[in-house]
Amino acid sequence: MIRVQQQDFDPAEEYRVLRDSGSGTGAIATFTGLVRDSGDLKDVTGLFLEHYPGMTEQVIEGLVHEASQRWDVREARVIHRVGFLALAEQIVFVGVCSAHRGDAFAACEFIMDALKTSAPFWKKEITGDSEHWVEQKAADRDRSQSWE
Amino acid sequence: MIRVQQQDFDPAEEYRVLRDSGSGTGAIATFTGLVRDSGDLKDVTGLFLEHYPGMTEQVIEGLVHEASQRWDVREARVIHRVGFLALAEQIVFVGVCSAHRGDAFAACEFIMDALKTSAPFWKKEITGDSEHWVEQKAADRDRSQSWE
Amino acid sequence: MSTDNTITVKFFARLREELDTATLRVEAKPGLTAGQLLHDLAGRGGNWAQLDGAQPVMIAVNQVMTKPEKALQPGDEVAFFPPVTGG
Amino acid sequence: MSTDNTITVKFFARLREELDTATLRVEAKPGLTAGQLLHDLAGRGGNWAQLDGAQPVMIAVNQVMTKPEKALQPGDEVAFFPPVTGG
Repeated sequence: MIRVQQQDFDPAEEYRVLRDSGSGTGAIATFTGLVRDSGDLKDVTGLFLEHYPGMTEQVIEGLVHEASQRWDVREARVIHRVGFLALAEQIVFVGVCSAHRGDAFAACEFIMDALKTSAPFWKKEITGDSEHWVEQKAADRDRSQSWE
Repeated sequence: MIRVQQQDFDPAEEYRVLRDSGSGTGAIATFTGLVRDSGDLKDVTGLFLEHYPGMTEQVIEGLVHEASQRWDVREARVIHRVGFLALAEQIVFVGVCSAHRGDAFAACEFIMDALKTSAPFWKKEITGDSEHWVEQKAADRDRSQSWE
Repeated sequence: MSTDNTITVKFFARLREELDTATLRVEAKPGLTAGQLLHDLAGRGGNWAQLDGAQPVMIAVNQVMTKPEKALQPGDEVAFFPPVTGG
Repeated sequence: MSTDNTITVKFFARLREELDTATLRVEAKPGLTAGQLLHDLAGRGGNWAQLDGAQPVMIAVNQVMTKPEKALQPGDEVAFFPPVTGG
């Protein structure tokens, strides 16, 4: 399940679906990203998130598919918000359920890392009086390449 | 926050606390373990979980402390249930919030892996007509040692 | 995607803003590659000049990431954008 | 923990069941180590004999994991248990 949407999401609801994915599920790993006040600018009040409709969903589908081939993945749920998001708002959710704990962690982290470097989303940081497109961080590229 | 208890827990409530841990929080990683039907015995109907009161809490405190020294950890919440648990019930929750995604994932996985090999809990698998103490798996020892 | 002899070009994020262009159409000349198209657009000068290597530009053709050598066909959708920063 | 001249010994999980004992008290003899206490208890024979190496036994003294060489003091709480399997 992949969703790109403006509205907020409820991780509790996603967890419930993951938990109901069958009796073989022994492990559920989730990740949620929040808008944080320490980006490239100081005094960030929010973000604007742009995406490439259509391509975004395809790329994430591909990442989930790749994760499912590398690890035991019973179900994966990915939600990414777009548009204006205020400080402390939820941006992204990745949840994976698996038979085993190692697979759940690895698949969840892989999807999240790869999403940051290959899914067509762009963040603009907004402060009281300015805005500024975020540059891709070398650390993110490295984290994603470490999975290859 | 560490709790060892018989009663069930609500990951959504833990998530809310983690999310409210301050404006520097950009990443929340959680793990939940469930009773699964494919342990050492077939047709498992549930588990009995025993622990060493007092020592258990101390060991988990130590793991959270160690994680906090190795990674940025704003808050960590660990809950482990004891007593009889039926198939598909929740056993354990580990949730970590951090400024950064890599730290949240690493600290959450480290606490969970180390808990499995060093916190004094013991699982007995129960089927329709028998019960059987679970043996420690070499894979769990190895996963925990990989953090050293 | 169109079925006539054109290619749809899309820009996103900083490029969309600085070029003041979300979408444009160009003729699908035989042998045109994505990299050549980028070079042609840079030739417009002004803010367009940055397309010629001043900043990294990612390329997708029909919504799949690709290299500049990729040959373009009539009806293709080509997108140019900065390195992604989601998540 | 007691303040008299005894050591409290606890067993958990499979050991607790097979020895049919959750807690017992032993005298705190000078120089007694956790490993020697384990060996002494194994000398009781029957199911107790397994404490002498047939199965791995973990040792905690005053709720901290320790090695068999650990010297015991009056009032200590010693626990013997199988490798842990929680989580």
